[in-house]
Amino acid sequence: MSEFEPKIVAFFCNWCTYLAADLAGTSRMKYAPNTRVIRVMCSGRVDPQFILEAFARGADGVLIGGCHPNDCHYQEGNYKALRRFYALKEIVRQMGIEDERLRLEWISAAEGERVKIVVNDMVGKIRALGPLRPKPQQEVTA
Amino acid sequence: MSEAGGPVRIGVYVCHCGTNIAAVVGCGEVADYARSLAQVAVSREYKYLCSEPGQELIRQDIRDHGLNRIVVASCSPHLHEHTFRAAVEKSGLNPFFMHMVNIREHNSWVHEDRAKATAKANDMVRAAVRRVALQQSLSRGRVEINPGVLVVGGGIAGIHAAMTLANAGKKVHLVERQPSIGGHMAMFDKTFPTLDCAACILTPKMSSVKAHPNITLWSNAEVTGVAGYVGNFDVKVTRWPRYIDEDLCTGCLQCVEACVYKEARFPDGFNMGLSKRKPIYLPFPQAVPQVPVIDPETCIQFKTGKCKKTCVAACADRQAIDFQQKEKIEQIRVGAIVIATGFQPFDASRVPYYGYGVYPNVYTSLEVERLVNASGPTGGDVVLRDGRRPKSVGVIHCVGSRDVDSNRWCSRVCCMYSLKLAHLLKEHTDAEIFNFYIDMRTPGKGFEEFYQKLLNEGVHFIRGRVAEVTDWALDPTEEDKLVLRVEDTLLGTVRRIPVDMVVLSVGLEPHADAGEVRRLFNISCASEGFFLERHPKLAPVNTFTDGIFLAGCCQGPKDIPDTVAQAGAAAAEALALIDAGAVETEPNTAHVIEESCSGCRTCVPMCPYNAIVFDAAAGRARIEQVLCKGCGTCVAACPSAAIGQHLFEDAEIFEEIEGVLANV
Amino acid sequence: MSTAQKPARRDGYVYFPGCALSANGIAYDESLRTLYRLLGLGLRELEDWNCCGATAYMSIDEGSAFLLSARNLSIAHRMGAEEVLAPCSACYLVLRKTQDYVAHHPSVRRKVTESLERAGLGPLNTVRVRHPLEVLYNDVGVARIQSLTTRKWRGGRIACYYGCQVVRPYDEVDKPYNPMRMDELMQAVGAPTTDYSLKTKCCGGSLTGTTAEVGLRLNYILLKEAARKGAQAIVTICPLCQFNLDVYQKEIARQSGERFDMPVLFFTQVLGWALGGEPRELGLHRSLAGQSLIQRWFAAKEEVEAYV
Amino acid sequence: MSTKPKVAFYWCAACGGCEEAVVDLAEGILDVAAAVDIVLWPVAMDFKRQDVEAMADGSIAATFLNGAIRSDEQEEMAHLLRRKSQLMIAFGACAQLGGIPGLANMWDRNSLMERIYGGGEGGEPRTTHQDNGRSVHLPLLYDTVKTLAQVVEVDYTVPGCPPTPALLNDAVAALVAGKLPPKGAVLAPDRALCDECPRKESKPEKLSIAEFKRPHQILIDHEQCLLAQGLMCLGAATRASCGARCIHGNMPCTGCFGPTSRVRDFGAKAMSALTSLMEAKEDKAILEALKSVPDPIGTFYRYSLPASLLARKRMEETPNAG
Repeated sequence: MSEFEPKIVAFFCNWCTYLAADLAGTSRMKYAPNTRVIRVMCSGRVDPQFILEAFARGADGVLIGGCHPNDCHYQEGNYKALRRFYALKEIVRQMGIEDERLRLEWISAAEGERVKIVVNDMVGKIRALGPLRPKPQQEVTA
Repeated sequence: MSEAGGPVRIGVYVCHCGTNIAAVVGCGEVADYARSLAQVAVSREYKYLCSEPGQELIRQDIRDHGLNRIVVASCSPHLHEHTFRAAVEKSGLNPFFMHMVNIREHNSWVHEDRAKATAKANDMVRAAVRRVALQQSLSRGRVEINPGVLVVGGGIAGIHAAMTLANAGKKVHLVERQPSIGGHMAMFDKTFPTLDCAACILTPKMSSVKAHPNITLWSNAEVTGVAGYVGNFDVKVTRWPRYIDEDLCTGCLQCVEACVYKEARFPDGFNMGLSKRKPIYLPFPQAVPQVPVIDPETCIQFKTGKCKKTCVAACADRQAIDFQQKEKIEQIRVGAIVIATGFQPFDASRVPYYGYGVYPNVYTSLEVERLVNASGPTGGDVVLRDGRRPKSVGVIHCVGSRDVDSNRWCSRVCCMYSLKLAHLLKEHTDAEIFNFYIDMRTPGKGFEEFYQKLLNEGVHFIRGRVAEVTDWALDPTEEDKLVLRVEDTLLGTVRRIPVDMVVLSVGLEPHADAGEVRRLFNISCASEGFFLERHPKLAPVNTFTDGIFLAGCCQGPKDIPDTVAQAGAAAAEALALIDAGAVETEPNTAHVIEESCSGCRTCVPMCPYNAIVFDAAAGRARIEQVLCKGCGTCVAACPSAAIGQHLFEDAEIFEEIEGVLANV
Repeated sequence: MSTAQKPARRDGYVYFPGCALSANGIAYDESLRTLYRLLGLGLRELEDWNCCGATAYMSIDEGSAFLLSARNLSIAHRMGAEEVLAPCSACYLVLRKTQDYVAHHPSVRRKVTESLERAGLGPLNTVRVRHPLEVLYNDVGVARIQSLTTRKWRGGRIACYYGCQVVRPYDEVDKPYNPMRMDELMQAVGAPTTDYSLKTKCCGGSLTGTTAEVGLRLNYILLKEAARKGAQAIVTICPLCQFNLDVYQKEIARQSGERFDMPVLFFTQVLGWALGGEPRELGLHRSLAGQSLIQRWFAAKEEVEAYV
Repeated sequence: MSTKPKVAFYWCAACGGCEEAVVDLAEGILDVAAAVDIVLWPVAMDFKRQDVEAMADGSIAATFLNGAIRSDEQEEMAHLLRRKSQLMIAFGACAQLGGIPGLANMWDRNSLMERIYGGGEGGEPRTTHQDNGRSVHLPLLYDTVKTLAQVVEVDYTVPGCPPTPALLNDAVAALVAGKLPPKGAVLAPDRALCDECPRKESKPEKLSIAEFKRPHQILIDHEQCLLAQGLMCLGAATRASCGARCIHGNMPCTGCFGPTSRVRDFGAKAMSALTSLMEAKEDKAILEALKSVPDPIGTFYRYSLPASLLARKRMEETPNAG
């Protein structure tokens, strides 16, 4: 069997982290091909439902990327993202999903290297954890 | 514009970008895969979709196949979203029926495994196909542009931008932090490679700024608040007190003459501390405005309140001196902003092994600019701090540049100004001059020729990074000298060169407070801290914030010709914006779905722009479309999902999520 | 930082003398112990210590050098120490380096941990490697040393010499360029110091034994520049530097015709004397060069009572 | 034979409160009885499963089924009633969202059995029992509690824990009059509770919450918006039409009427709204403030865990067959 390839859904804000990922590209940095980036205007747009939907649909990890504190293109959207993130983190933990699978990173437009580091690190950690749903759950049911 | 009724027919276009994408992503496979997806009517690959034939291909398909949704898998939407929207629009389809998939920056350029990269592209295209099917016809907003422009920084970049705009008939506010405009260029003696005198070419421009009817000059002032958006920036400028009324002062300088301090005794910042000034002083003879300034740190009246105030007496009935002056807040509205805040020279004491601040005869290049300047502290006589005249000088290049321990970047101007200083020092002192360089970088008009000229003048060039400047002497020839220890990489030997004077050619770096300025204007910085342009090639003076442009060294180190050219470009961009009269805005605003709104007001405090108002009579929230900037924070916060965001509707994002995961 | 009083370590500092302080550099050992006594600080010698793994070993077989070093650190941990004191610059550097490599390089960590396990020893954990200069500067503080000074300095101007190893690549003992902590301590007990641009240059070290002419030249440069800058003595923090600068002065005089006869002392000797230690318990009699000056400067009978 | 529409009431995993809601119609029950023929109502009248099986498929006009589905027997009955009914109506929070029993999805069958029966004599219940040569089958408890819609197709939903008698009345009236909305609808207004909250006016426009309070921790003002008092009131996320009963009782809304139609995950949306309003900005301060929500699942998913996107706590390993 081939090695488990985690699938990570990433929500990157348009102004910082998406641009950082663009920069990683123009700088030809190489990183793991496991993320699927969904562009939103601000990390504040990331509805916790999106994250749960991703987990429910089979994502092994979810990464949110936003501008650094004080640097939000929309002033404070990232703070709202941060509050929701911590609350959701607790919900996700209660639901038996490991911490490493949900991650929030502040990555500025200049930090292409950080995209590479974060993605590789996250892929490594999730690879070690294994799939979120190893196989279709065998439950006691009809 | 087509509202695209009827069944969804999607066209998918996969770009090779030459080999940029095709070398890693199997574009044909992606196109084949896309063809198998529901609602996809046409799927093609093409070598350069952004080219005119590429765009025409899409337009032709829209006509021939009745396509009403388009997916373009190519580069970053930051690069070509507007290109493909325009292409789609030209064919009569609403431009917002197009969605881009980034398979270059986010895929082919960062991955190597062809199978995995292709699988990723398939996932992303599938998500886009599902998303685009839900996309709706939208129209752009229109914002009127206020014709005024704010120029921040009064160095050569700001001066040139302000003059260009003012000459085109625009009202300009020029804000400078220092008491005089002129910036670093005003401190230079000659300019390379033509050796024309910096003051001669700069000071007439400075005077023109002051005299121009379209320019309001506020020196000793800072921008302390920026609100609003392209076309309508509300800017707060704080004008710090200079304790002399600019309108009443005639610039006679009798107050300076009359100061109770008969001798100047405080370090003169303009001369890098190499000379002294009084507590009341004119920054430099050609300062604009020609109005002195009082330094409350050193003025006896401010320190004790018991000065004889001979300055006030000297000013007599003009009464321009005002010890009670307070800062003044000015509030202006402008349509565009040019940021030209410049650079700061690298602090040479951060390289301890070069002995700056330890050995008095180690100078920075900017100090030497003043030293060789006829209007400098010594009247152009090169006298060392210990009173001697140097018989030998070592010029060390790349101090605080190309160095992993300080700044990694090349500061671009140091090779040339080091050559210039070598020339000037030789001219002034006839000393033996040694230039220590890593590489000689002379890629400008007349630059290499200037280098050749220096070689012919007998200036020594030693290729090697100086290890240290020290005062320990091995033999009598080194006594009382500064010794430069260096590996001469052309000779392949370690040398000790004793000299009387060392010049450190310091690099250029962002201002220490560049981060705060960046936040103030809501623009981005590159990793080294210089302000980030929207695109290095295609939008080099634009920022990611519409209506804000960059000029000069705040964007990166550059010489005077490049700075002036960039300032002209920034002014032209600002002019183009203003003369358009109005600008179209992205339709990515949030909107309340009224029948679902319970009036809970969760959204109201989410908005930093006060775009959301609670309509008490209706009991519902309402979003002012012109104020909304489209972050979507309120959308995520709305507990009844009663707020949508154009282009980023919940349903569209859910489709994307499900799309990327559909093969899990 | 310098005045911050950390709580006294319950059992004192665990002290790793290494080979130098047990032989050629015994004056360093003697003066350190005396100084610690005078400061009321405990000092426990590391049990069953072995070679630190420095110099030749590290150059030839890094892996084995780490093991030697790690064994010492592991024993220190077993003794309940959070810190281990290494006065010799070579010991300090190799212990510090081992700790760093074990922390940051999984392959080194694996090898070291396995070997320690085979030897029935536990891991290194976080035993912190410290040098007396930095301990005196940070834990005791300049102000406290000044306040404990009981003798007025009767000696001449000195050049503080730090050597090449303690300040790099780690800058925990002092800054790599122009270190000043020893200067500050010397000034605190009244000894005037000179600007000395060669503070961290090579002393000639082990070259003196192999390529003598290079080693002696480096040695000569240090002595000459110190004299040129008006220093009458060199004070150092490294037993290898002290030995090297002290014992070859005659040979240098023979070759260069320049006679220095300059005392080369340990900083602990000067501090110990200032705080009231006796010349013999500070090992001052062991120096070879400059004995006449040493006997004049450190004459106990001229002791001034209660210098305050 | 009566021509009145035939109606069935059935209960699965529920507390009985929904049955009470029917009883709470009081004399109104007579109107219902006059309008429809009640052909199945185990809580009030004696029916056997065979009676239902004997009915023709589709002969029941509407079945109001309350309770979640968590055993094979419940699932069989849901399927059986679905077959016999023209309309299947999920009645109440448990049928709609999983309800309070749905919180069992934080465990699995084994851990529940172990918790309840573990160590006791006789061990856990078995699904078959032999006695006197006869075999008795007991229902099999599932690992996961499900909503009705996760088991059979549901035509309409009446929300609430329990639904108000008014909602039931309206539903029956609409049924009798044949004036039902499009299939799939929740038979209640599609707006959140704030819309009908008597304290709506007192809610500040720009709310900022330092930390959440629990009802026993403060003296609750009777007039002011409960959220503004720091109470975790989920009214902004919860469908209206309960008449703000809890608010009238000076208690915060806990969300039993479930989400409005555009929301996919009640708890996530409620959490998103309330945490967005928090004051804290720094990581540490946020974490500190969130300590005032000790049990996020129990708070935000009290009635809706099985209907949520994640539906249940992740099952560590494959459990034993029951």
